[in-house]
Amino acid sequence: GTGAKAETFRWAFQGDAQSLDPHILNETFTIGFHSNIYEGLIRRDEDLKIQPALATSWEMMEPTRWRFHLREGVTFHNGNEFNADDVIFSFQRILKEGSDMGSKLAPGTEVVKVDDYTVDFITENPNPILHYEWADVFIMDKEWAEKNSATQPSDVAKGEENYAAFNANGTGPFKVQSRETDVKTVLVPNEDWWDEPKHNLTEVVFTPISSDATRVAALLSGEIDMMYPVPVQDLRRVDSNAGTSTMTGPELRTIFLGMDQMRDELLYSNVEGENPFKDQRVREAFYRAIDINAIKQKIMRGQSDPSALMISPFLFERADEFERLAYDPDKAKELLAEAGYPDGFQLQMDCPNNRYVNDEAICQAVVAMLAKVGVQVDLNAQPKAQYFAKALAYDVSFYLLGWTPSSLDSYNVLANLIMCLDREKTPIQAKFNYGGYCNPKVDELANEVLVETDQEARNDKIEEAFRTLHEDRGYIPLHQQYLAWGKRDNIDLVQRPDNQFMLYRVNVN
Amino acid sequence: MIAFIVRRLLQSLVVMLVVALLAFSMFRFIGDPVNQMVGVDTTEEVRENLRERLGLNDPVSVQFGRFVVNAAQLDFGISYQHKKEVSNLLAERAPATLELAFLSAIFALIVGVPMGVYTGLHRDSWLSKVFLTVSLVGISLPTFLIGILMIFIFSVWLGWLPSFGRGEVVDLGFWSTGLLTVSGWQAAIMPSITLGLFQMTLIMRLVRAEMLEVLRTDYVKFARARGLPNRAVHFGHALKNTLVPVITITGLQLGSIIAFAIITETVFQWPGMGLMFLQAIQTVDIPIMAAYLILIAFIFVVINLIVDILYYVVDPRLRIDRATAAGH
Amino acid sequence: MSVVSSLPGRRGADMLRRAWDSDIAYSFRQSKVTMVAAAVTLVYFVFALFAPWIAPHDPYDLSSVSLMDSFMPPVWEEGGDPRFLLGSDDQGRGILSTIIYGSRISLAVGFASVIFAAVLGVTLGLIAGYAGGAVDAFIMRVAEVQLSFPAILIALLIDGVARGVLGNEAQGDIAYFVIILSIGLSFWVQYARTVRGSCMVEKNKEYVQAARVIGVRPALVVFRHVLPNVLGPVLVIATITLALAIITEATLSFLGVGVPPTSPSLGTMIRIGNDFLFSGEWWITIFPGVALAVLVLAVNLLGDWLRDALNPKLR
Amino acid sequence: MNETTTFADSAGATARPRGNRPVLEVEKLRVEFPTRKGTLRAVDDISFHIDEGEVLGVVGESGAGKSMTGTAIIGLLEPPGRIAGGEVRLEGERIDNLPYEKMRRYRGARIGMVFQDPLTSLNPLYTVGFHLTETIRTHSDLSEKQARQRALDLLSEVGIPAPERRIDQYPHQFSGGMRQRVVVALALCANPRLIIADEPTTALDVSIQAQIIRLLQRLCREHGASVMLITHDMGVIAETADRVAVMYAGRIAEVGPVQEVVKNAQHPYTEGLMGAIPTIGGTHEDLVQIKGSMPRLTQIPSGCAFHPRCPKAFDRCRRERPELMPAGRSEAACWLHDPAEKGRRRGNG
Amino acid sequence: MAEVAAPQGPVATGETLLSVRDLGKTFDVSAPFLNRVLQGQPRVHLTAVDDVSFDIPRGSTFSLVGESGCGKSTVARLVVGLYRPSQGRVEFEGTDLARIQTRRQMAPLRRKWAMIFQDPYASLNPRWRVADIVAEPIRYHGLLSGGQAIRTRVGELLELVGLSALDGEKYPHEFSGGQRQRISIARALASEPDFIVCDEPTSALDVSVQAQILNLMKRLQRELGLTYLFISHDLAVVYHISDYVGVMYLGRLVEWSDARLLFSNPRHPYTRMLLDAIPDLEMSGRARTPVGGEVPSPIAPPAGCHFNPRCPFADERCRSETPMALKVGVGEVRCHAVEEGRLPEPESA
Ligand SMILES: Nc1ncnc2c1ncn2[C@@H]1O[C@H](COP(=O)(O)OP(=O)(O)OP(=O)(O)O)[C@@H](O)[C@H]1O
Ligand SMILES: Nc1ncnc2c1ncn2[C@@H]1O[C@H](COP(=O)(O)OP(=O)(O)OP(=O)(O)O)[C@@H](O)[C@H]1O
Ligand SMILES: [Mg+2]
Ligand SMILES: [Mg+2]
Repeated sequence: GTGAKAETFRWAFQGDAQSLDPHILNETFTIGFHSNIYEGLIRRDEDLKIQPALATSWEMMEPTRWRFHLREGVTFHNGNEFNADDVIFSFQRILKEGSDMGSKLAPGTEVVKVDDYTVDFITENPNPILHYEWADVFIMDKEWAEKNSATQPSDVAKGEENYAAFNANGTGPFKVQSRETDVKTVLVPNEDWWDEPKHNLTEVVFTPISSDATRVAALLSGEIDMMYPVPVQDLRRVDSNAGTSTMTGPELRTIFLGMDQMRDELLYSNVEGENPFKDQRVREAFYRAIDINAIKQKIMRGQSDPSALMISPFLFERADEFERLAYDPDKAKELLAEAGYPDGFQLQMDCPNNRYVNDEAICQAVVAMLAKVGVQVDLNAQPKAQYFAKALAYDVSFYLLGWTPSSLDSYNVLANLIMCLDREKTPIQAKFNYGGYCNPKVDELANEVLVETDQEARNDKIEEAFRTLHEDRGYIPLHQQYLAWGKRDNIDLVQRPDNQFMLYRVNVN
Repeated sequence: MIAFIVRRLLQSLVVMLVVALLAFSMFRFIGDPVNQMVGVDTTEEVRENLRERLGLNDPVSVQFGRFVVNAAQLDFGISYQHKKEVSNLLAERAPATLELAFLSAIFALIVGVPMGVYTGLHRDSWLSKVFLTVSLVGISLPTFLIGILMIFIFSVWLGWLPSFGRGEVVDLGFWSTGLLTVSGWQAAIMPSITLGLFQMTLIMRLVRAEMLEVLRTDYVKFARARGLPNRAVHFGHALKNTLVPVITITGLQLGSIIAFAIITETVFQWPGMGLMFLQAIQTVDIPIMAAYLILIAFIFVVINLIVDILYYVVDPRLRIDRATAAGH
Repeated sequence: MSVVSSLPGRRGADMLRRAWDSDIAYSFRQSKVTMVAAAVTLVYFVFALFAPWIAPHDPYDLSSVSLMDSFMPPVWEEGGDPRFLLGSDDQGRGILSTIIYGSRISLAVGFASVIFAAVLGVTLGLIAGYAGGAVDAFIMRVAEVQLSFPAILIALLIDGVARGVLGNEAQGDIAYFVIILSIGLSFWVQYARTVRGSCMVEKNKEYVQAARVIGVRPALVVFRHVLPNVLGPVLVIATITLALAIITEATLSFLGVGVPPTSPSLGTMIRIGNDFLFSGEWWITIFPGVALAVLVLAVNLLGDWLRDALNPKLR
Repeated sequence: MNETTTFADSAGATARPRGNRPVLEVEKLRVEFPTRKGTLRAVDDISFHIDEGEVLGVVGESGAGKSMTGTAIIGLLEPPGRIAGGEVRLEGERIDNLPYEKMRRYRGARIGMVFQDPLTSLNPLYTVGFHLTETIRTHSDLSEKQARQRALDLLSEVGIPAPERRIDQYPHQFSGGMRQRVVVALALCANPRLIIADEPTTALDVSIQAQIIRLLQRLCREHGASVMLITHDMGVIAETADRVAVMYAGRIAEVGPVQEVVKNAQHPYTEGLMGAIPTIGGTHEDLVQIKGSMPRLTQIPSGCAFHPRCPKAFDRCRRERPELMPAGRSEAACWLHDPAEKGRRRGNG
Repeated sequence: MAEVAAPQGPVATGETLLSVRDLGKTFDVSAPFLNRVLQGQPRVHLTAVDDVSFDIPRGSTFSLVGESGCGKSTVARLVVGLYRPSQGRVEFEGTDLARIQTRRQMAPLRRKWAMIFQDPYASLNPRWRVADIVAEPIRYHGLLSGGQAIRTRVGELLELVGLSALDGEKYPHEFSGGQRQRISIARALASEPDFIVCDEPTSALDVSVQAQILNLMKRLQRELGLTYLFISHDLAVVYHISDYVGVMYLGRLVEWSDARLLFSNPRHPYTRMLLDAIPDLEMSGRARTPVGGEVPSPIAPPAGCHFNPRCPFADERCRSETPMALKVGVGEVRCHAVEEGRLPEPESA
């Protein structure tokens, strides 16, 4: 098309943003969707570098005090001025009932207004990466929220809808023009955006299409301009189709298998009186039973990078020092025999079936591979909502999970997945360590990583922590899946490895 | 007539109450509703508090009463998943489903009835055999397979029709219709055919069977013996008499159409209630399931009422024992 | 002939001949389509019953399945592997073997639910039809409630309820019972209505009154006299609902609420294969789809024929 | 409720307008049904005629082929049944091979038919008036209004009280006898030359039966129509018919003036039949009993179909099939009446 | 006329086997509750049988005649205990059936009677072998034990009714209507009853077959000393088989008497009308007075004598006062005109 005319951009994803309330759910797509409407103090560019957004600059005044200078002259979509009150309000709001963003602010952190455009954050402990995750802490308009009684992300007991869940009022490059949950959301450019728009769109129509085949068909038939994810098996098809092409690249997410190592007896297994996963040999046997290359070749069709680490090599520069244990079913059998399970045993595996690329197929393959070393696995593949409900109740024995450190830093991995699970603490320590892997040495290292400001020393500590985990076979990392976006050839866009979609960088040619 | 309608209404009320009881039991006894509302790390105290506030500690009968009263006011609570009022969700989605169901039913009728009449009248012609065979295939192919194949052929291969969604929708206040735009009609073609195919074959076979039956009756023979032209015999006498069971079955089938819409909506990403219901099942979103249950029952009851009244209109004998009519 | 028939040895042969001469057998022999349908159905049955001996592989034996064998095209296509006649699926299971095992599940679930529905429906129908009055009204009201929820919806609901009640256990063996229960529950009304109708006709027939004059107990009258005479339509419904049940199971599996993917039924296979339609691995979905359609078609054809053959009015 | 007087005059009427020209001639009519066990011959080479203004009674046991004969004449045989041979002539015009449309125009207009069951002969969804006007307008070009007037006239003619009120009622609002009157009215709508009445009274009560028979008799006389009256009630025939044809297993066993057939049966079957009918005032002795029952059409015996049951059967009966031959004042299909046979037997005896 | 010589035969000699006293049966045919409430409709009762009394002496045949719906079958069912009487009582061999409460107590009585039905096609269970059908009463009442004994007995029974013992192996559909009726009779005889209720056993049969069945029944009565309650609407059949005849009209037994007497000298105008309506095979040319009208609805029968609207002799009293049974000879008649003697004598047939 030519530049001057109205450019409508239609795109699809497999689901909808669950809500328009920016604090209600810490989920990649929802946040990514919000990031086109709302903004945080900082933002990430296409290489995930931190850029100033609603804050123009910041500095660490003391190890426990950070100062943020806010951008002046920014207005919300409804015309209200943006200022320090909104920042304080938003950071308070993420700690309230119903918010999923509470972990973005360390406990005990105080938010202090210095002046209308300056805010200080006073933390209990030093934190060199305090703001790394704040690209996802979106700033809401305090007045607007108060006026519409949306000062809290949700209050189930009240039995009322949350206004902010269906209406949005951000400072971002796009405004919500209309929205029907799960059906269609129409965005229009925010003419008063503070930044220079780098797009030529006049309207954005978003449609969730959950069926993979339908979504692909819609792209192929030209009904939509862009969509993701493209099922790996359809990449070739989309590429070979005239007028459409794919964009792929490794994602930051690491897919891995977890094992319950905290209970004395597994919840779902025929082994009584003991927990086989407490034995490092069993964990290693599992590790070695899995043919990651077969998974890459057959299930991922090459669209994955097998990983020895629980973090993407992009995010940890010394990742190449690690190597996966080789696929060795015979060794696995030996190990099992040594551990006292010469005939294997039975257990149940929990697996989401609509969360990650080919998640269910991977699990099925894992089940088949384990069968070859004598371990019989009952697969319980379920939709993500059920899966996460179950996993978060720590009601799993063996499971598949994926993790993207939202701060793009190893500490996030350590803190969420690898440190000892402590459910007594608020917030829960290592909340997503569903299997309860625990090695005090790692905890110690992680705590040091948090406050270590010297990059090299910090990396050493991280390396040691990961090494310990690796030796313990605490997790079985599988791979980093690839992003797979499909688009029409006349669309110009940038793909970020964290799978967030920046509408303000889209151009229709 | 009044007594008849009143009786029907009373029966409908009983049906609705039973369904409400089912829905309520689902609501109340499947899992702990509180668990669905709060996070895992919520303390017991907060839960108890919530329980009290939600009235979950009242006697079950009181709760049921409240449930019915609320349901009667279209208040089904808040969806666990969408955190939105279920009635609003359903209201948003209902037009899509109802339009789809309506189009499918129309399709099924205007294609099914003539085909049924034809095959009934020309029992042994080759075209009848073709119709019958095709109709059997129609019954034997699962809806989802038909949908997938249609998308494959008409959207992907030929690129004639959109593969998903409702096209452009015009908002008429409480109702959003796709029937006022070209793209809306285009989008509706494949889903309504997919959905209506099964019912169409059913109706066709029903009409055929009824025609064969009626053509055998004495009054048709007598009509022929009086020298009436074929047109009058076939359409005036035979077809009209087949209408009674056809109306009944079609009415009942409308309910099925709405239920089968779940599959069609999934395949075509049609933004209707069925799609939402399926998602609700997967996420055990009880309020939506319960409300959908009640809604479907309500639609069924209304259709039944209409069918009964139509029955009344068509058949002067006022025979109301539908059970026997629907028996074959 | 009757003299001969009293000899026990010849009696079987005699019955066979009578069966062969009967109207039903005749109309069966007249209809080629029906014979083909019966043959096809029989083949499915044999396959289902003897799957372990017939299928080239056991797709449920995961230790024999290798991921590296996945996505093999059918033998006649380039790159086909003779071990996998019809190709293999995304997990390396042979399509042919999986179809054979899948039909077994489809048929088993179909039969179990039809039997469940028939027993329930016939019993309730007989009670309603014979007792009449309030009992009848009550059962028929219940049927009406039931009718407002078509099969697929009931199945989904029960599945949803089962998920809620049983948690994720519903995925395991219980999944089969849930499916059978839900499909069965949604079909009983047809039986009940038909049987009730026939029962009300039959119970006023004079042979029933003759039994009552003798003093035979009502339960016995129903069981010995009425029941055998209402079984004709029941058989027809059973055949038709068998086809429906198979489709319903496939649909549920397609919607992802059916049997678990590790022991796939035809519907699950189609769902899995559906993802590979565009990428060219058509055999994963097309063969099971064809297998399902052919099975259902054959059963439907049988049902169709049976309906006509048992309908005296059409003779 | 004043029919009593209306019909009082019709009782006992014997004189009928008689022409010599046959209205209906049936010659060697044969009706067949192809079945799995071979072709079944429901009507086997039967010939008879009906004169102008004449009432021909057709009697016979169930399955003898009476209805098939009637249905074949009016051209309403249902497939797979078909006319396999012979001719049907209506007032000299051959009608068994007419194209459908032409024959359709004759039905109702030139041949009317009345079926057995008045309960099912009328479409329950239409009013009686609709039935009548529909038929009237099919066969004439009267306006809707005129047709309705004619319908009203017809209704009162068949003795329906208050036709103005009744005409817009539905069949289920009529009693059995009333309905049969309507059916008769419908058959007479277009003044057909021939009425085929297939057991018009069997479903009715005795008292109503008498009324309907009389009505039919009177109307046909007034309209100058001939009647083929099918029944298995010998009494009805005796009261109504001029001549009677006795059918057995698809053939006519005997045909003749009604008095003759009843009182002086020539065919052993007719004889047996007459003896089997209990009569009031007769003795309490056992009835005459023909052994066995009529054969199924698939197993018709060779020769005379009646021979296995016939007390007088002799060799020839088993071998050769007798055609109708003069016997007394009637005709009978029985070798006993073959002159040659008579001579031979006399000679033998 | 009343002083006809007392008829000889069973009446004089036999004791009373069945005695029916003031028997009544009403059915509730009200509209559903809601209709009654909303439309102010009253409860509606249909009196199917009203105040019927008669006795049947052992070894004789008592017949009930009347038009459709007059309550004949209802009487039959009351007698065999299929219905409970609304009023009055049925005494069988002196035992009041109403006193019997349990099935167990009833059982020994039940084997003493049996019933034969009208429709030979519906009265035999099509899924049972003939032998099983006939053996059902034997098995149920435990009359014989051992398969062989039962088989032998069934064979005897089948031969008794003129079938072959080997026919037991067959299914009912392999038999003709007359043969089926024989099977019904065999079943009825299986429990060696004294009393058989026959509800129109021949009305679905052809005359020649009817004659066979009637002859068979009479033979069995002679040989086994059976007592029959015989129901029919065919007066000739009734005349032929009965010792006593009762005429029913709208639930009431309007007249009953010795059979010959009733037919030669009918008292009640309805009886006369029925006799008049019978088509006359003798063709005596007798002028008959056809009675118009149809049977009124039993739900709202006319007041007084139910027959008054159709009766040429009805007067004010007939329209208001229910006539009482009047003893005439051996029988009874319910007619004011007979009581008052204002009825013209019928011309004798
Ligand atoms: N559709 C058919 N197929 C085969 N045979 C038939 C068919 N219709 C009638 N018949 C046979 O034709 C024969 C003559 O039948 P028809 O109806 O004329 O007898 P009918 O004398 O009228 O008997 P009824 O007194 O019972 O009416 C019967 O034996 C019947 O079995
Ligand atoms: N179970 C019942 N419920 C209601 N009404 C009944 C019932 N049985 C019989 N009747 C009615 O009682 C009356 C007498 O019926 P019954 O069957 O005794 O008549 P019938 O003389 O035997 O007639 P038919 O000659 O037709 O057999 C009829 O009006 C009938 O409608
Ligand atoms: Mg006939
Ligand atoms: Mg009766």
